[in-house]
Amino acid sequence: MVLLIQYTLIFSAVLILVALGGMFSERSGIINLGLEGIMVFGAMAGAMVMVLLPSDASRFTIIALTLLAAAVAGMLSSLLIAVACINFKADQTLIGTALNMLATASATVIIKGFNTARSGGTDFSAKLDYVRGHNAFMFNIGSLQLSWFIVVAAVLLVVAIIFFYKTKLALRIRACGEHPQAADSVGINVYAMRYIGVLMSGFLGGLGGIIYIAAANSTWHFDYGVAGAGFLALAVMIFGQWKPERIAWSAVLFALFRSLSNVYMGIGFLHALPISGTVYNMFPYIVSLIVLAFTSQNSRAPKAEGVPYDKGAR
Amino acid sequence: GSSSNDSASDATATTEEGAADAAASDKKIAMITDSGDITDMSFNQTTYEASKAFAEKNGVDFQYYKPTEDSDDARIASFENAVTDGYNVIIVPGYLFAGMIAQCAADYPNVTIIALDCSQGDFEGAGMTELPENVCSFTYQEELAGYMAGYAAVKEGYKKLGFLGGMAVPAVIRYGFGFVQGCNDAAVELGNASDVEVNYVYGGQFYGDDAITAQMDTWYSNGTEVVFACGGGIYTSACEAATKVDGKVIGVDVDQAGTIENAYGVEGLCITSAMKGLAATVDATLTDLFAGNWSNYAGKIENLGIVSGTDPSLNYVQLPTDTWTMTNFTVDDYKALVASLNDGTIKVSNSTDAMPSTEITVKEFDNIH
Amino acid sequence: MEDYVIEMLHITKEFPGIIANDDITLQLKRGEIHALLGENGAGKSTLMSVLFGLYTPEKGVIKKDGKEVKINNPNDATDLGIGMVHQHFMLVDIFTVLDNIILGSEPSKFGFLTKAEARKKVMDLSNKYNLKVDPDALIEDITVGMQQRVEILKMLYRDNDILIFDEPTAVLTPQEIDELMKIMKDLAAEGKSILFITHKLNEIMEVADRCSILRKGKYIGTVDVANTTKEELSSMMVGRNVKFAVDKVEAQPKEEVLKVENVCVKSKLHSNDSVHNVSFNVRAGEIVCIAGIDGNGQTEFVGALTGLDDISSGKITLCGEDITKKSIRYKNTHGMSHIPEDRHKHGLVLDYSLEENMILQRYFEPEFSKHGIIKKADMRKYSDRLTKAFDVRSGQGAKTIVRSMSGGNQQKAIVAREMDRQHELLIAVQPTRGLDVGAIEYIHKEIVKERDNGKAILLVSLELDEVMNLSDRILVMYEGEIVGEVDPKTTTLQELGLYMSGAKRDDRKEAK
Amino acid sequence: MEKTSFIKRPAVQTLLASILCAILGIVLGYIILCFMNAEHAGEGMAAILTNFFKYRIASTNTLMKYMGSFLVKSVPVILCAEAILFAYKAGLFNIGVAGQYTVGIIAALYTSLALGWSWPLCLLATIAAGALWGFIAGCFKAFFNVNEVIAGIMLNWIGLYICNIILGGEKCMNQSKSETYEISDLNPSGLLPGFLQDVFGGNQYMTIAIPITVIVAIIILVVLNKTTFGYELKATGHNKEAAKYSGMNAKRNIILTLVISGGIAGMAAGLYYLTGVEHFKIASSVPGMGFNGIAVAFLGGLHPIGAIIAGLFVEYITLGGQYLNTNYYNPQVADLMISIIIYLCGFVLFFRTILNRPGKVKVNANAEPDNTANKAEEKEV
Ligand SMILES: Nc1ncnc2c1ncn2[C@@H]1O[C@H](COP(=O)(O)OP(=O)(O)OP(=O)(O)O)[C@@H](O)[C@H]1O
Ligand SMILES: Nc1ncnc2c1ncn2[C@@H]1O[C@H](COP(=O)(O)OP(=O)(O)OP(=O)(O)O)[C@@H](O)[C@H]1O
Ligand SMILES: [Mg+2]
Ligand SMILES: [Mg+2]
Repeated sequence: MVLLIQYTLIFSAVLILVALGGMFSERSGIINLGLEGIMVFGAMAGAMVMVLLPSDASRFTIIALTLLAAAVAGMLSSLLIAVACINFKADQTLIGTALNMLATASATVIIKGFNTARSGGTDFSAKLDYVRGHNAFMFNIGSLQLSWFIVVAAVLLVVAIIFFYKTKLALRIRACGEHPQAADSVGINVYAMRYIGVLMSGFLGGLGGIIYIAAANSTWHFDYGVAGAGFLALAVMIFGQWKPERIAWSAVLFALFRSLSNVYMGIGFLHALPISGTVYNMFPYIVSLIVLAFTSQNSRAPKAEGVPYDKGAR
Repeated sequence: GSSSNDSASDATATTEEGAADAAASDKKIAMITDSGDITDMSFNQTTYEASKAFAEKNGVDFQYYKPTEDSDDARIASFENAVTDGYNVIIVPGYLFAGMIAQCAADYPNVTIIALDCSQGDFEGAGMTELPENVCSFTYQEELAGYMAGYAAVKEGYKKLGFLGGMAVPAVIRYGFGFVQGCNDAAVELGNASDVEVNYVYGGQFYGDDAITAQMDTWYSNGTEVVFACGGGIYTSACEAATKVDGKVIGVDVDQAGTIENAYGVEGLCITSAMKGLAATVDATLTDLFAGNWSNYAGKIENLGIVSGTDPSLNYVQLPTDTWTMTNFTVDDYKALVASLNDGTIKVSNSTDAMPSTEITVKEFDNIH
Repeated sequence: MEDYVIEMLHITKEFPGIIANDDITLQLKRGEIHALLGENGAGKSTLMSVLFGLYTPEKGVIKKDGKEVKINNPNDATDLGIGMVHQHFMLVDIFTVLDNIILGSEPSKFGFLTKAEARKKVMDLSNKYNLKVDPDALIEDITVGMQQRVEILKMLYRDNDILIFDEPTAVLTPQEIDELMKIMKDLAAEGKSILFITHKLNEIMEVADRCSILRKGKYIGTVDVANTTKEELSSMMVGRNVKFAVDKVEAQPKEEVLKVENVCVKSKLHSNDSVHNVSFNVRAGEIVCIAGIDGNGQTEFVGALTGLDDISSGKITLCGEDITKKSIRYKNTHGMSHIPEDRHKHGLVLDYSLEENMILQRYFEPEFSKHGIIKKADMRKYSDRLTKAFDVRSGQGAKTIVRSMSGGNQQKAIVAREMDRQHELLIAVQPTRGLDVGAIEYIHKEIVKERDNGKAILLVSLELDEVMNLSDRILVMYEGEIVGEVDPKTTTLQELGLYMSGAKRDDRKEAK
Repeated sequence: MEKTSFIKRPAVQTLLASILCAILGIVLGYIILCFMNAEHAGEGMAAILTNFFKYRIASTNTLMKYMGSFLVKSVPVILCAEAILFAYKAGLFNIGVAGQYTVGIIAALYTSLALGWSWPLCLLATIAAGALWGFIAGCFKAFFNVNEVIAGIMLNWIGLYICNIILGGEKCMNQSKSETYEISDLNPSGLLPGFLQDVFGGNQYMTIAIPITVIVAIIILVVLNKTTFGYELKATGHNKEAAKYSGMNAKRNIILTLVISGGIAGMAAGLYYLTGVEHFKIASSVPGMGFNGIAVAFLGGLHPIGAIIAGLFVEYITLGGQYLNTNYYNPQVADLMISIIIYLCGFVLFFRTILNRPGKVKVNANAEPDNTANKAEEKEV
């Protein structure tokens, strides 16, 4: 049971952050299919920092620098989306997909180069070990193992909710995702708002990436990318109807069922059921589909998302 | 570097001479990876490192080839690519290469192929009953290594054990079934078979991730004391979970104690490893080949296991004695075990068809992925 | 020297295939209401968009208070005190009224919105100018009239003193138009200068001081409204005289074409029916009009009639056949033509070309397809014939993407298509919304011709002029019910107004 | 290139754009190679570009054999791209192609290995399976308003797990090899008939899959541009409400589009797996084919024929990676190059749009007079 909570927390932290990232981007009008790629970049940078920090680095330093690196890398990679889709009006679907491919391919090449250089040619794997960094994030409450990652995610969720509903900037971002011409006509810089939206998705996606690889693992093979986690986050975002608090609930629901598939054999009665593990694996997806069928009737995407904004012939 | 034109003519040049008495300088070594990369922390990596070390030592050209996908077609493409580049000694690790060998070996009689892990059965499955002269293959009695690891662990006093395989491929299955047999025999000898329990699962991949870690967490938190992590990089998930509750792991293929302890900073995390002598085989075979002794191997499939009852370090399957940490089961006990395995007192089944029947409890889990 | 706040001198703006503004000069005096008149596609909206910084002209200069200024974007325009109510409202649907008004000039503290302050300022303005709005309602839930008030409040909230209204009345009810006229006069009296685009000459005569006329992208002239007549304005605009009254002979109704019995439609917003027990009939050779203030169930009723919305009970008979449960396709092919209220939502596929839109309901007919393959040459021929007959103007002919056409021409394309289709009944909802007088005259003539050809016509209109001029019988709809039937020849606007506001109703239950 | 009128022809532009983006990508790829190992960069680039043509001197037969392999391997990604662009034209983003492809694999291998059907039936089964998966997503969209993207993602995973269960069973999976049996061993009648195998160096995997792919692309081209059905689908894609107004059955069209798109994706799996070139192994993530299909569809300018060219190009570079000397470069560099080229394609599409219609601006909302217009573009989820 403890394990179920633990894994649900980890996985919902990832989904919440990345889905919130997707939400801010889409709310500003840019469909972000590249979340998967952003996660990979964030994860890679964070892991590299954990590997590179001197062994006497304090716990605080490790935590702060890792998170910082992941967030910055996420934002830098999201710039690839921003420049192409905002300035050059590239197709958002294409760019998102390209970013995903680019992320896995370049992470593989970069980490291989990184390892080769560091080991003097004996290690050329696309894998990083960061046990020390991973351990720095962990703490226990009773038998429940928690990590600073989860705390960070929880804090960011609260911040995101307040930001989304209470600030001037968020109001403007949302206007750009619904009706950019209207925003433009009242003097809001649509391009800037969309940049902010996309960069926020980079920030949150990068953090989501490092949590994905480091909250439950202390080794990661970058040639495997993040195995669809970014797309799941996208699904959670739609599930949450582009609203932060709903995204949180959707993420928890999804994470709960997904964790169940990982730890059900530790829960006596579930293990005793004549249901195969693969069926448990399918559960989160089936449950989501069913819930969606009941909740989607009034769901609506930001109206202007996916449409490049062009100020006119200027 | 050589352009493709040169390599093509190189290949023809070698073809004209006899393979057996070719001078060492004419030989160029290549390896082809199977579904994994050369960094899989498993047989691809071991083979790569051993071949490369040999090539460097002897100043021979060496390169590896990675097929674009996991299919015979792609493996054949890599093979022909390597041959066109002028490589005439090709090392291929993994039973998956049986198909490629069946289709290519006869067409390239002057290319020497050293296969690892391809058994008679694999070749027959690919439609080849007899190996041509330019091919040899080595298989290992992983079941013996697994047996020794399981036997040692139970004798050491562990009662709740686990087996975490990578993918359910024959070598992994042999390790696993051997492990179960070893645990069982030791428990029967100790008389505590009813107390001993083995959890048994395949991860479905050769690397760890959070789903596998979660499964390991449930095992360890439910009392599992030691897990035999058997398959490439999958040990990371076992180690991850083990460190949280002071659990232990058993390594595979090579002595992993050092790597694991370094990585996780926990002393004694890896109590032993079920090793097989892949690197030694590669080195020995290449040395013989270059010394002109290919005829020892030509067309043969060698099943490598225990060759010495007295000096375990000569065997192709062993436990590491240099980093021995077990106290109840000592090196001497180990030597005695090897002797009985050698003289046939103990028999270990190498069948991969069904889980061996045991007196201990074996709990099989569904594949994680 | 005149006191001009804004001068637009020699403005030229081109689009592919068309010069939307060709050397146009427009001068706006301080405190005046200056009307801008021109046919559909004459370039009025384009000119105003140039002034508001949405388009950059190829040639020409803009002066504010005699000094040359560069207006590169709406921000620059706002800084110069220029505000605009767009023909196509610039409101965010899912935001509240308040959020829409403050958007872009939000009061805030440390980045957090201070809505209380904003609310006070907005409500003060709302009271001062008598612009009633509910600050917490969502835009998508309020009437068009209220949306218009929101747009005006947006300008006032920003302290703009040059106000551009691009066809603000096209979508308003008569009552709302009166209100707006009054508001505009008040604003002008306060010293604000107003540019006002409309196709309705009455409105120009009522509020404007001066009027500039454009025709096909060219400047024709500016006149003082006090010294001119509607006839003169319209002839300047179209280049000929326009008749305002519809020429028609007495209707000769024949057999019943449409029969509606006790139709009810459930409301999406509240628990009451939005259409309740509506019954009437339309005969061949007559124009029956449903009049009423916007939001009294007309849209829902037409939705139910045409099949766009679900009907909850009742029966609809077309040419003697019960079509209540029939599909839209069936209705389309069995005698029903429909000019929809919302041309962008329903009437057109904006990203299709003009020719493709012309066969929207007919692409599968043998005339346009064979074995499932569209006959492109026939499509082109057909489209060319219709656009010629109905004078639909577009940049690149049949291939023009409809999105780039002016609204008036889009409407004409729909009218052409629906009139030409094989039908017994024509349902025309706001058929002339946003059209210039020339086009209105033409469409009205066509509708009457339809009637005289023995077609049944159901007209749904908010414009009382149109209602009175065109129809042979008027049914008034109020809160989802038909509350009265009047004869346009014997009734007065006042009486109609009483029915429409719910102050008077016939007991029709027994009648018929 | 100089004449405006010439450059304005869409097909010319697409071609120019694609070539430009390929060249840019290759230049960037070269720069990356330089970063990794400057000395051998030229050689590395040459190896990728020369690709299987390295066999041209040794043996034409070998060359043709690898040419054949190249074609065989391009088939699934091209068809996935066709599936995606078909749905995209109808306004649906079928991200579920990955899952439809996966269930196509189930159908191909289960019918051929476990049921022993002959190839026409097996191929039909793959189409049916993909179509069924598309149908489910379509129903969720049409009846419950569930966004097709989310339904697609969920169905991808469900398909994967079902695939693991069914193909992991005794009947299909060779337990001792952890991969499915050879169709040629168990049921040779399940293999697709050969196609010009002699011309292509006796390549046993050259099958009718190649001409079928081309035919499918042409059919899609015709259906989309010439038929009433294509007219309906595109109308629905652009404006669902207008489609409804004009009497088109929006629900039916949504479902039908996804059924067809899914059927094509299923067929992609069938035409690949029924050649015998590939086996299924238990997988822990959804096959990437569907996602690569997205990239190829867009790289090909969302044009059915363009998708063929784009698919061949991507596959060519992918295959090129294996010819790099691994002592200097790791083979994943090719993937990196492809992703860069695809990324650049975003810019090139923009470039082409500029050439096409300099005035296509969204602000022209102003040329449209009523405020309800924006509702026409309303997206529902
Ligand atoms: N963004 C654009 N791209 C291409 N052509 C345009 C664009 N905007 C306007 N036009 C064309 O310019 C001409 C003038 O359009 P404009 O909207 O200014 O007309 P208008 O006078 O406002 O007409 P209406 O009374 O119908 O609103 C029209 O022919 C229109 O098709
Ligand atoms: N992206 C592309 N890559 C390669 N070839 C293309 C591409 N796009 C178009 N073509 C080629 O150019 C031809 C013409 O393309 P175009 O898109 O103009 O045709 P179309 O619009 O389908 O035809 P129509 O206008 O008659 O319906 C196509 O038949 C195809 O052979
Ligand atoms: Mg206008
Ligand atoms: Mg108009």
